[in-house]
Amino acid sequence: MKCYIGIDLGSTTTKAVLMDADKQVLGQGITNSRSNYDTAAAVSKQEAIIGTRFTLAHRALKEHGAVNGSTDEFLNDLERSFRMEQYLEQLEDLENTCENYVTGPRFAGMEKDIGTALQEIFKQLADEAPPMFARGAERKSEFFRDIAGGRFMSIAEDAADSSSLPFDLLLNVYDKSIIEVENRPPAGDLAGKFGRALDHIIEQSSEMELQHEKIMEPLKEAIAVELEETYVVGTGYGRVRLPFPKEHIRSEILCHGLGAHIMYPNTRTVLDIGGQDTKAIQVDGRGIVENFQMNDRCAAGCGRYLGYIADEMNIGVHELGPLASKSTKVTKINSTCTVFAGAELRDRLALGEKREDVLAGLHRAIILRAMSIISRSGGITDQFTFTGGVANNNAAVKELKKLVEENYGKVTINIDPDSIYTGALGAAEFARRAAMEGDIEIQGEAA
Amino acid sequence: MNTETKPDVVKDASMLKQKEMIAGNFDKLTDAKELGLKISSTFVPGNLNELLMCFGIVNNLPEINALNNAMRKQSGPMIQDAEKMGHSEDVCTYVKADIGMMSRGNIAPNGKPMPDPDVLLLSYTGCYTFLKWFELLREQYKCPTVMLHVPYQGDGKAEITQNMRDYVIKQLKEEVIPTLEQVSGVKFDIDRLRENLKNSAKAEDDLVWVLESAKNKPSPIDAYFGGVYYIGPIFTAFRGTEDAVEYYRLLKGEIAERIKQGLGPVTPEGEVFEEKYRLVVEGPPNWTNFREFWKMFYEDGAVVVASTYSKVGGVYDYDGFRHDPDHPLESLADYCLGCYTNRNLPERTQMLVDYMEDYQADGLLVNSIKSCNSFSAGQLLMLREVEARTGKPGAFIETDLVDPRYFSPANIKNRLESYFQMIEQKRQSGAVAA
Amino acid sequence: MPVQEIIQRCEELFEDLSFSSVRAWKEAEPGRKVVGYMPIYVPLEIIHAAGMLPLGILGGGDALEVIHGDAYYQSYICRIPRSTVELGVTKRLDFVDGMLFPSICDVIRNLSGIWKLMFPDVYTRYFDTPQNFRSDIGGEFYVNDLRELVSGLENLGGRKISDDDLRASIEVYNESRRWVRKVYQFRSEQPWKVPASEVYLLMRAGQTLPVEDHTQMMKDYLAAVENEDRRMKDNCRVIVNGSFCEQPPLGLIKSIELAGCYIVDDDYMMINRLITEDVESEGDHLLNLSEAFIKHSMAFPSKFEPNGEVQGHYLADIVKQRGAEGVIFAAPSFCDPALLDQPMLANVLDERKIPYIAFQFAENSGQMQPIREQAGTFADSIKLWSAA
Amino acid sequence: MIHTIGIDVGTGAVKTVLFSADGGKTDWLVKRVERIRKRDPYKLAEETMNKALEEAGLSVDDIAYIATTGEGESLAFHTGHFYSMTTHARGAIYLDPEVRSVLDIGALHGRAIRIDERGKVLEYRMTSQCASGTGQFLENIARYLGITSEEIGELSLEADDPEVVSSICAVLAETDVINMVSRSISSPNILKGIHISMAQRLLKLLRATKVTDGAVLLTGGLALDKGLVAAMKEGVADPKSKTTVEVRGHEDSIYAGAIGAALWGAFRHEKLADIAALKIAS
Ligand SMILES: Nc1ncnc2c1ncn2[C@@H]1O[C@H](COP(=O)(O)OP(=O)(O)O)[C@@H](O)[C@H]1O
Ligand SMILES: Nc1ncnc2c1ncn2[C@@H]1O[C@H](COP(=O)(O)OP(=O)(O)O)[C@@H](O)[C@H]1O
Ligand code: SF4
Ligand code: SF4
Ligand code: SF4
Repeated sequence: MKCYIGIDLGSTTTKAVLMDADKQVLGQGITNSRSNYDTAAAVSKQEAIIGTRFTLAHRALKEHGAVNGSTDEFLNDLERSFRMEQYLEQLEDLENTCENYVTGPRFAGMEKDIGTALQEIFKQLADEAPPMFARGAERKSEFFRDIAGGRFMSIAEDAADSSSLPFDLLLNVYDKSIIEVENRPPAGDLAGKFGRALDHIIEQSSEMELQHEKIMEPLKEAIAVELEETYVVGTGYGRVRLPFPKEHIRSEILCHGLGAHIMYPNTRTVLDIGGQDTKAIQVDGRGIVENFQMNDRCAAGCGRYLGYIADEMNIGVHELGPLASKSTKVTKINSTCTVFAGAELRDRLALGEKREDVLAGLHRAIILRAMSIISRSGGITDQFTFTGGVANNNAAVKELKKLVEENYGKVTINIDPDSIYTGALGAAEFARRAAMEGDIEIQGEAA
Repeated sequence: MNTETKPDVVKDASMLKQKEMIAGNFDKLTDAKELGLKISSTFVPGNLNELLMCFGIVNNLPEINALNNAMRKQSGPMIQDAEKMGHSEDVCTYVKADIGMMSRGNIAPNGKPMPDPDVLLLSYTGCYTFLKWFELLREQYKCPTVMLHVPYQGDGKAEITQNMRDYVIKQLKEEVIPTLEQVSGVKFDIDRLRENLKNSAKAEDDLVWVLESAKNKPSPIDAYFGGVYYIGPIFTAFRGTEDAVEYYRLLKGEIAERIKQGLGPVTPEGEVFEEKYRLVVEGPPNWTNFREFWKMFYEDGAVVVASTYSKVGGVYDYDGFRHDPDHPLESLADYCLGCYTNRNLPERTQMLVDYMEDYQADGLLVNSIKSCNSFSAGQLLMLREVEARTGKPGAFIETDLVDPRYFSPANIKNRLESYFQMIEQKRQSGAVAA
Repeated sequence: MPVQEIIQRCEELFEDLSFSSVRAWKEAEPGRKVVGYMPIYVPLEIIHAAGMLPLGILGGGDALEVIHGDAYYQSYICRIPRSTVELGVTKRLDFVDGMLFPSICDVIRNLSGIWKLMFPDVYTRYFDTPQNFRSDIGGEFYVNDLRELVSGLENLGGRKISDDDLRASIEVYNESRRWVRKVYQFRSEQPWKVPASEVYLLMRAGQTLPVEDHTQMMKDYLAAVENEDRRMKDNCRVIVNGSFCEQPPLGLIKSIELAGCYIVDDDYMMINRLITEDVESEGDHLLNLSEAFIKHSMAFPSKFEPNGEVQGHYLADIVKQRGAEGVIFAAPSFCDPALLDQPMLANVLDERKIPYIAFQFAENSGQMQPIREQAGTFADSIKLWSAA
Repeated sequence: MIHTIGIDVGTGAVKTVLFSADGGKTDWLVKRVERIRKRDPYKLAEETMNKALEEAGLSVDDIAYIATTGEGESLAFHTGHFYSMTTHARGAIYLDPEVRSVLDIGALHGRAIRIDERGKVLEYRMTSQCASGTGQFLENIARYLGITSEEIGELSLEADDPEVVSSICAVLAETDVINMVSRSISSPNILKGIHISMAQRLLKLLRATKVTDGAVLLTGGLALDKGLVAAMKEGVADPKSKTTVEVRGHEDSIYAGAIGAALWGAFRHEKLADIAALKIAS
């Protein structure tokens, strides 16, 4: 089948959206941007394809009435199981890579101890995987780097303490290996992983076994559908580095505008807070950009800011919002320099302010900056759509809603759970249109 | 204005002429002591070249030196020198480039040291920084300094009051002219001034014709990047000279020829490109990356059809002002009072709106200059107003005049591209809708 | 009245971003008008003579969250115009009938145009002061300029401003300036009794209170403070320079003192004392006001210094006069007048071997640590080494 | 004989030294540095002090003056506080009496200080509120590249074709670095590039304090970074830098602030004693 793919190579995350000829989104994929942009694009695309396979599987199963009405649950299980397979695969890769780095003068005499420590750490990491991917479990992040990294750090710290090995060395081995692992193109063999994941579920549930045949058929079909990459459009911060010809690249502003328009056709103002930039876009009734503003040169108050804060507190970015929401008295924060974020937090805590209040203040500071950029672009008109990674953060959303109402009265505020994909969605639609136009031309010639 | 960045593919007679004029002037400046000439430093806006010529004083414009140095990629270290001497990072980089140049021996583009000025003619017109700049220079050169305070046209009216005019004329009569007489030892001769003003008016007529040629489609000139060259002689040490008259005569002929042939603007790469977007630009250009910046426009088919920067040293097209031999001092006063940055924001805004309409532009681009509060403070509102009044999209970019640290090519390109794509997309769907 | 009470009143005025006291003044009688002005100088006497209340607008301080103001200003422009616009956009100044923008720099100058575009119904005037200091040239221009202001305010107020009105107003302001000078004098004599933050708040109150009330307040304060039991600390004596327009957060002023520096003179709100001598109250009043500005106004960066010989001397002179041990240049970021002036002032300080430090602030600066650090080091070095 | 302690509470590390002073003679008994790494700096300061006392076999009561510097203003147990530049200047003269200026480069700040032969601060400049080009930034990049902070220096020395980071902003510069990695620029060249731009900034700070010759001592954590030291030296060697300063490091540079605090503490202790004596006499 014909597929149109949009890839949004952001400064922190890379997103892909796969769309069919009917403008239906079939799959979305996300990964963290890394130094190898091709890999980032490839991974996000592969993730989108996996998503597409799930969508197709979903359709097929529904059609066949295969899992007695609990199709969603089954597919969820399957997906989690699939993710775990992926995770374990990467973990193994990481372990092997780590081992190779335990050489050189700094490790002299400690190779063996460190090797043993690493084995211990990885064993523990692998053991922790099943509960992490169990039903209802929350993961710190979707990305391997974050999940594995966070756990590695704390396990390694304990390991270092108990074995009196220098923690810095363990950390260093990890740092070296993670970039390498991340930048290795993902292993293929999707069908194999699907198979193993399925086996896994079946192991756990006897009921499933009974339906094995009925499930396998449609699944196989779904996996076998040929997905033709008809047209790919790249956008985002790193778009110029994508290995695409110029006509396959679109400005991220236009893509965000269009993407938001597709999600909410009545959108007139779009705010996107990404890792390093904050943009405010005004679009007309057709999704065409009329005006935009963004920060430049200074990344103060963008998504990365939250990243620094999360690092400082040793928690995941998605845990920040809920913590901040507990605040009753928002601390006033003036400097939003991203790099100073940690220092500011420490300062405030040292002054005896409560963690949640400071966090709430930091969120407010980000949103205040965004409000300025919005105002610069021409203010808010109905409807207003908030996109980008930070839209996933409920504390930020709360502050935003408050400030929007204070300054622009009651307007409809749209936040899609998939809002991080807005840019990629717009790009996919550009891809679809470009291909269609091409089709029209070809038809025209033929006629 | 500058010899090095001159388009090198096509060498029109006017270009050669200008090159020769500039070189001649630098030689005159650096050899002034031998030639027995006196030098005055003064600014582009409110520059009284015709008057200075009456005393045989040569005109040295520190702004022009700064931009020349920027185009030759020398301004960066000069600015840093000045910062090392205690000047803040935050202030206008023209001043710092000038002070840095001084600390490096004041070498003119012809490679010879520029002698110290004999007088500082502080025409305080449209920019606060001028005041401090010459106080700083005075500290250095310890030479006579004469202040000509040109009051700002502050009140939203496009009008010069009699009080303002009288004040300027009185200063000319009782402060400026006596000082120049004293410095030069030459007695003031009003008839000489009238002669010079006559030349000015002639050249101004032709300049206006050239600027207005951009109303053609395609426009034969780029009124911003190219405009910088066209305004050079009028804005600097040549207004009032025969040379300037001749230069504009040649230029006019060449452009008339381009119009006849349906040609677009001359670019540094010479080739003629298809005019896709017609823009009005507000704000000075960036000098450190002038060519790179220009290229971002012509590569995508964007032509600037009108710019306000080409009015900093005098507005001749908008309300038809000309230097007037019959009212010499009055017209000098009105000239100073009417310079672009001496006009209030409502008036500047209206001017942009009119340009947008008169030149059938697709949009307004603001190049906001970090250095220049005179230009920049208020541009965001101007942009909004112009968008609202014309219904055309605007865009905003930020650079600096002569500080290379503030030119971020990727950023600017990103914005320009998005802007052009936006105009394009609007136009297409507009066509569909229509 | 005890000091605490006076200062508390000042603090309330200072923190009130919707200017309720001024609103109350206006509502107290029908037809009352309020005229706002920006730093540094406008002839308050004329506003007063028109029966209007002058309101000093010094930005929004660190308590105002600026949302729309940034939409009007690039990042490299100081903060006061954006917070002032914010005050306007958020209708906090909707009761102000006129606005005067003096000629202090291009930012304030252009703000006058912004105001015109944004609030076309407000009487908005760019107010020019001469840079030529000859009575027959600059003076004459200024008299005419003042005349235009008079007729503008007459139109706004719907009544003539008489000679008697002007004379009375000149006298009221002469008295005000005398008391301002007394407060400054007293502080430089016994800085431990009069913390800089209190003087600041007291002067700041003068930007919102009717001048007569403010003069009374200064009298009360001086009387009260004499009786305060405040002990002298081992601090050094400094002069703060560069904050004549955008104001530092109060915390910054306190931080300087906390770090061991007594501020014995400053250039906050210079409008209170820009005219250094009583204005002649007999004769042609506009001429008198003009002459006072031309002949008896303090030097400040936006004023041209015709005499190159004394360029930059004024600060060193104040240091001497106040017996200060050093200077703290505290200028707002991106403030051209202050920052361009500073090297010239510093040269003179160097010549006269007066130590100084310099840092920049914004009205909403939050981190005081670097300020304390610098002021502290400065104080350390004056204290540890002054005897050596 | 008296004992004094100097504690420098930084943003990256807490440094503690213990001195004994006897008339004009001072002896350095203990030095300790603890990276803060997400711990409470004040608690850490107290712990480190106790460890130092233990090491010297002394108790708190044996200490005549506990002096803090850095962010130790609000520590409860100190006798007095001195501001960082005062202490770094004094510490620098102690470590190397020939130097006439100090560059203190810590986790989040850089300071250039011009001093005289007695350690008096004559002029200084600090980096602004923007975190570009600080130790923290370098540390982040290093971690990204998989390098420990101790390795940075050595690696940077191996650079053959350094790539200079263009962004002013530390965050955007991180992306620049990621870009570089994607263009297969080697870690040494990246690190050296950062060192070069840091060195330029620092030299600029130094020049802004009107220091163009004489010896300058690097203090603070980054003084230990050989790569930065090398880049500084090269920066000076470049005739365009217009400085002929001699860049010096010292193995104990990181303690400069703490040393200065301890010495000033001793000085104040005597002063206070004098004052007390005066009071009693009068
Ligand atoms: N679940 C989440 N909760 C809170 N913040 C999030 C979440 N997911 C992403 N973010 C924030 O979003 C930012 C990335 O946003 P994104 O739009 O992907 O940026 P970019 O396009 O620049 O890569 C991260 O810096 C992070 O702070
Ligand atoms: N051996 C080392 N090599 C390079 N950098 C180091 C070393 N040790 C510490 N650092 C750096 O020094 C910084 C801490 O310096 P320090 O002067 O203690 O700062 P602060 O006073 O702010 O805590 C850290 O950012 C770290 O990167
Ligand atoms: S502020 Fe603007 S007008 Fe004034 S000198 Fe600088 S660049 Fe020129
Ligand atoms: S702070 Fe300085 S630059 Fe800003 S408006 Fe005031 S005088 Fe002008
Ligand atoms: S303030 Fe912070 S976020 Fe902004 S440029 Fe500086 S380092 Fe970057």
